[in-house]
Amino acid sequence: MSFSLAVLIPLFLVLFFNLPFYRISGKIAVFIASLFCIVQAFSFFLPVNATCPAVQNLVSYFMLDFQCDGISRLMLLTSAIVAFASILVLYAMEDSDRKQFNFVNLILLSLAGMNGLFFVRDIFSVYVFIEVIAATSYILIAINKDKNALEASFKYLVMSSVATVMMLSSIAILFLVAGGTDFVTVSNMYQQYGGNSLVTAAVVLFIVGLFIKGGVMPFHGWLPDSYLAAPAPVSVYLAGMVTKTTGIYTLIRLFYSVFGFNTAIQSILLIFASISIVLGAFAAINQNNFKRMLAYSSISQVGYIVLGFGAGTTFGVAAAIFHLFNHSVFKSLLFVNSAALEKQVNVSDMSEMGGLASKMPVTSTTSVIAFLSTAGIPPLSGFWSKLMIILALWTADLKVYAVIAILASILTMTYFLIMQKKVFFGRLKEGFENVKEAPLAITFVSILLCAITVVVGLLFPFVLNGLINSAVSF
Amino acid sequence: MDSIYIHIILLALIIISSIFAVSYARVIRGAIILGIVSMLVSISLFLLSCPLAGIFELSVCSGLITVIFISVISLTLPPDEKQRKVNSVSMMKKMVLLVLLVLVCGFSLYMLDSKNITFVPLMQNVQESIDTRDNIWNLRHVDLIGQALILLTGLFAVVVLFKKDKNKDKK
Amino acid sequence: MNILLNVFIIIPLLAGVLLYFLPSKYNIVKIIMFLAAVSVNSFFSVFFYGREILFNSHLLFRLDLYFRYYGLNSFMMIVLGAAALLAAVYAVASMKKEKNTFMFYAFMLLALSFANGVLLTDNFIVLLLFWEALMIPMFGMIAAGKDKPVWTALKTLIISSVADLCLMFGVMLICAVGGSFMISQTNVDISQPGAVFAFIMMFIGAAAKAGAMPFHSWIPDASVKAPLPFMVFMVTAVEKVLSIYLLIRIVKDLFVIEIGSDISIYAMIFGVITLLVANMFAVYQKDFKKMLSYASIGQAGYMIVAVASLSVFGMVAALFHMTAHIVYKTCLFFVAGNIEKAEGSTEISGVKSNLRQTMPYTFMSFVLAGAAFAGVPFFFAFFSKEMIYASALSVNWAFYVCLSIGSLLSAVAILNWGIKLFYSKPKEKIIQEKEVPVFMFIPTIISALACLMFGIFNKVPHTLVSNVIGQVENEHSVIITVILISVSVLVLILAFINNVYTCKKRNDGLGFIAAALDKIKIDKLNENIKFDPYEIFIKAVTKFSNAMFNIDKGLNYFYDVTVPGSVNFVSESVKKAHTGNISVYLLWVILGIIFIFIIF
Amino acid sequence: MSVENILLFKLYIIATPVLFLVGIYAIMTTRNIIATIIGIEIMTKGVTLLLASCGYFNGRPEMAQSFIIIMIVVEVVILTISAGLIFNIVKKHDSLDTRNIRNLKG
Repeated sequence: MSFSLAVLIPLFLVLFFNLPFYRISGKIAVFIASLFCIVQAFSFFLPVNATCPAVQNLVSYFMLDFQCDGISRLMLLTSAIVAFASILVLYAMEDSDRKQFNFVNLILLSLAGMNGLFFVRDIFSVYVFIEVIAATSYILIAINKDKNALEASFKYLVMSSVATVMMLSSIAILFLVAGGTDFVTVSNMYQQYGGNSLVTAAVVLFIVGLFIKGGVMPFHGWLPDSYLAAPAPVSVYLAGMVTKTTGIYTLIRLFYSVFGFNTAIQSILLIFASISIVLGAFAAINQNNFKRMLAYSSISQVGYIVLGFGAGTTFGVAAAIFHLFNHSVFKSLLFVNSAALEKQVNVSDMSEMGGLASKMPVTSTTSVIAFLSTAGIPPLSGFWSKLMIILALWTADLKVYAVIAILASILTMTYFLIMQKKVFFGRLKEGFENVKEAPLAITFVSILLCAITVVVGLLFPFVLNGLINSAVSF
Repeated sequence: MDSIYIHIILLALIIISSIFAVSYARVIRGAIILGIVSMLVSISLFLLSCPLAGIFELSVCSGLITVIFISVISLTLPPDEKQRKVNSVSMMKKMVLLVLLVLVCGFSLYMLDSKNITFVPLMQNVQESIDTRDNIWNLRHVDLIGQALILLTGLFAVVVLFKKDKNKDKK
Repeated sequence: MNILLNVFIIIPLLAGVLLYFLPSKYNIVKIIMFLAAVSVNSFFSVFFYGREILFNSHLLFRLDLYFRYYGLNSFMMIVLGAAALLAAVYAVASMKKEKNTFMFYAFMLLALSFANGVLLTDNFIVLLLFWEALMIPMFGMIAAGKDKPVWTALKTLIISSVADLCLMFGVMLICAVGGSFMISQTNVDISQPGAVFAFIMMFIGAAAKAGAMPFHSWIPDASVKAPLPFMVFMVTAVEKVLSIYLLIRIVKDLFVIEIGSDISIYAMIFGVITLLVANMFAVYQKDFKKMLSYASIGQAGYMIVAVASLSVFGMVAALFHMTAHIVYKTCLFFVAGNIEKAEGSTEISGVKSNLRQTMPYTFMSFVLAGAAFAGVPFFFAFFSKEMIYASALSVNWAFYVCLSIGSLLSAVAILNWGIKLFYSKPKEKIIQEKEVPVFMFIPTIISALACLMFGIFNKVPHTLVSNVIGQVENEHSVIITVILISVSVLVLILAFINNVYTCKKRNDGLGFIAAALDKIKIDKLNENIKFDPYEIFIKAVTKFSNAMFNIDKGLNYFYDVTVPGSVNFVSESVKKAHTGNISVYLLWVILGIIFIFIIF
Repeated sequence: MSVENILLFKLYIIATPVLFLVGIYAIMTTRNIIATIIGIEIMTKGVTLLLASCGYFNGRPEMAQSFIIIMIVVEVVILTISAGLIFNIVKKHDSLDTRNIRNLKG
């Protein structure tokens, strides 16, 4: 799936949807968009450069076919899965046709931005595509225009514009010193002038900007509010993909292919990662709002990814990528379940819910599997990626951080067990007698995502050399 | 060509006017001063031999953005007297801000010199000057697509945010 | 022929087990079987006398017990067999009516078989096996007492297990130093590194079995509560035989120690302390049986002193004294049993009728045994005591003085009890007491006569013992023997005067001896529990367990309260930190940047 | 590079953080939502200046120009979105005060 296909097709789709004289209905738009996601997902399994010649010359003008390496292909797959999940949840949750239509267009635009980000080879274009994704997610959060959503979106906007300013200034300094902005020139320059304090200041600013976008602990102010206030399908999409791509993927892409690793930057990554793991887990324990608790848990899991990546070795990068993939899958699964709860019980405060396992069997089982894999219980995929992260840290003899990672998974287990007890097990609250299982679309998505976690967990050896070796050969 | 003083003056002007833009109680005055700041920036752009960027800055930033600001302010009802008094930041505090900023400038200047940052030898071999226009079109295809995407999102933003909900939903 | 050696262990074991499990309607059969087993055992011990056999039998559950039958343990087994026979006859007669008599018989047989096992074996581990196994019948026999005195049994068990622990430790060390597990092959020189410690440990273990000082406190309790045959068979016969046998083996072939070395001095001091303290307590006892038990502890002290003198002469003296002690102690216990049967209790105040007239034969046997016990010449123990005095004198005169004081005290005690029991004026009117039943009476008379016979013809036991241990010509010059004899006679006369003198002044017949002892306030020391090592041990254990319980409570508190509390506190504070307004979040961003620059 | 060029360069390098600080200060202390937007605008002004100076000093002004043009386009869109958000916030709370966008706590 070349660059042009991945980005241009959604762009043309959006244009097609909004043709002036013929306005397509929401349902069909949703169907086409989900079709595109499936195509993109399966494109992962196609060989890299199988593009049919017909399309080739049509878009040859824009043919900027970069040889996309493994990491981007893996990210394509994850973004397709999460987008598909959010579109289906949208189909189940939203009923007004106009809103559905707007929603699908914005999702497609954001998907186009994301695919662009995965293929781009130039730090300025990285900025541009990050802005595209950010802009779309501002609107997506505020699509329902209720009080909380507006507030959350505004906070996200202010915080990420601060981040953008930082990133831009660092790009400017890098451009000043390197003379050009594509990865190759910048990496040559970095080899040569790495030591210069101005250049390191620029790199640090870039890292801080990405931390703000990615929601690493001290810079995460906006994340819990926006996950909480966003409408259900948006929170699935946001938690699943946006923070990870804009924040963590760009960090990995830059440090993997542009700047190498030196101990100073590595120590920053490790320190902030462990802070966010521990404090994120602690914050999640006493939450009584289901989505906010999930937000804090995703902050701590992002910390795990950065920790894995901070180990510095290629094995560490592979572990980080694998955990990123796993986390997107089971976090969006958890948010899909929260969406189901919201639709059926429309109460998001955990203390009011209780004993829903009897009424909503599928949702409760899938959420059990999801949080087991988050906590890292053996047969499931989360365990393997956490194991790889800890191994990477151990081999890079950063033993202290490995120990922190292991202990924190106990905290993860605590807050998920608390959630499970409050929401699903225990006595059925009086108001929920006639609660039915979530609609088919949502249950189908949760089953699909749960199947992915279990399959990836069980077939780990194949997954290891198939999926991850292609991304990062270690 | 032109001596260094013009730059220094312009920079000083920009910084001072931006401080004023921030600290005015009545936002309308702030918006106007912001327009002035963007004009000053476009002048300095001209000086730094980026004419096209200057034009863009002048027309879009000082023009369009100020217009948007004014429209937003007029759309929302102006804060009444009592509220203005409440959030009017006294001039004195602004002065404190100014002094603070000057201090920060001095400190950072000093820091830059003292740490004798080994200045990166600026690229001497000046490439043959490609004209910006074909530069954008030939070299920056990718960014153009990015721009297209962002413009579409802007379009949808306006559609979603500014359109009145016909059917006032129950919330 | 060698297979027959297993008889000593298998027959009593089988009989005991059968006896216990046979239903109660075959009582008579059971009694006959009991007596038969004991008599077979003593017959074989005589039958085998004089043979030298080395034999490894796999009979008992494929366990290879290395038997070594030679002079020393043959003599020991004969003595043991005889004592067992007497005790069995007496037991059958006296315990007919009590509830768990057959349990008692079974345990008695078990004890006999295990004791034989200890004597026969040549392997340290098997020795320890039987030595420890003895505790089961001991516990059983005490518990079979009238009102099931389980606490006394438990006390016995704890004390003897502590003693056996020392023995085990000693055995472990000696095997390590000596290099082999066979008793006959180990011959460790005391100068080797671990040897001294091993010697001390084994010496304590063996001496404790006989009731040496710190481990003695269970014997007086048991004497009151346990059935009488237990005291006769177990305490006087088995315990003394086994401990003296082991002591002699330690001193003779396990360790090579020169005569005058300081270790033997310490051992002898150890023996003397036991001797003096036990005899002092004996003087003050209110119960006849308690007095007898303290006296037997005192006699154990004598034997320990004799063995500790390390000379062959001393060993012969110890063995000779042991046999004498068994005979007259059995007879005294039988007398106590008869009185208890007749009077109901052997308390000093409980004696109602004038026993001289009512129980003439018991009185006569008491006189014979008492004389032997006190060391009157021409009685059994006199000759052995003289030998012990000689061996003690050969080492150091101070020991001889202590020994004589000890015998003075014991003489006083026995005379005092003699007067109280048989010559005191009855308070109530005379109740016609008929003599005890015949079967109980026969063993007392036999043992009393034995005291007399062996006393007169003391050459017979002397030759028996010396050819077992090793010929020793009496190198002590005539003068010394004359002095020894005169001193002991003097001691007896002194005791007699004391008793006669006090008859008028104090009615308890202790006279100036009592006055001397009062100054040291011995009786208060003995009566209160505080002094008893067992009580101290138990108190320490309870204190320790309380401390542990508190620590555990503290830990629980930590897990249940502090950990969840702190976790909640942290999460609450983190939650509160999110105030929701942008400026706070931006503040964090700036702080983060500053932190990074600090790190850099 | 002439001496005064380096001095000028240093000036521009410092101008951006100063403007950044002014912007941050504005966002943090203001009571009025629209002032936050103005703060953001000032920060972007600072960055444009930095971009232009980098282009000027490393001899590739035309590349800098393209960066600035694209950046302005992006900024405009972000600004319209923020204006729309503010418009709706004010409609909901009908007051420009920043205190009423603080109620998502915990």
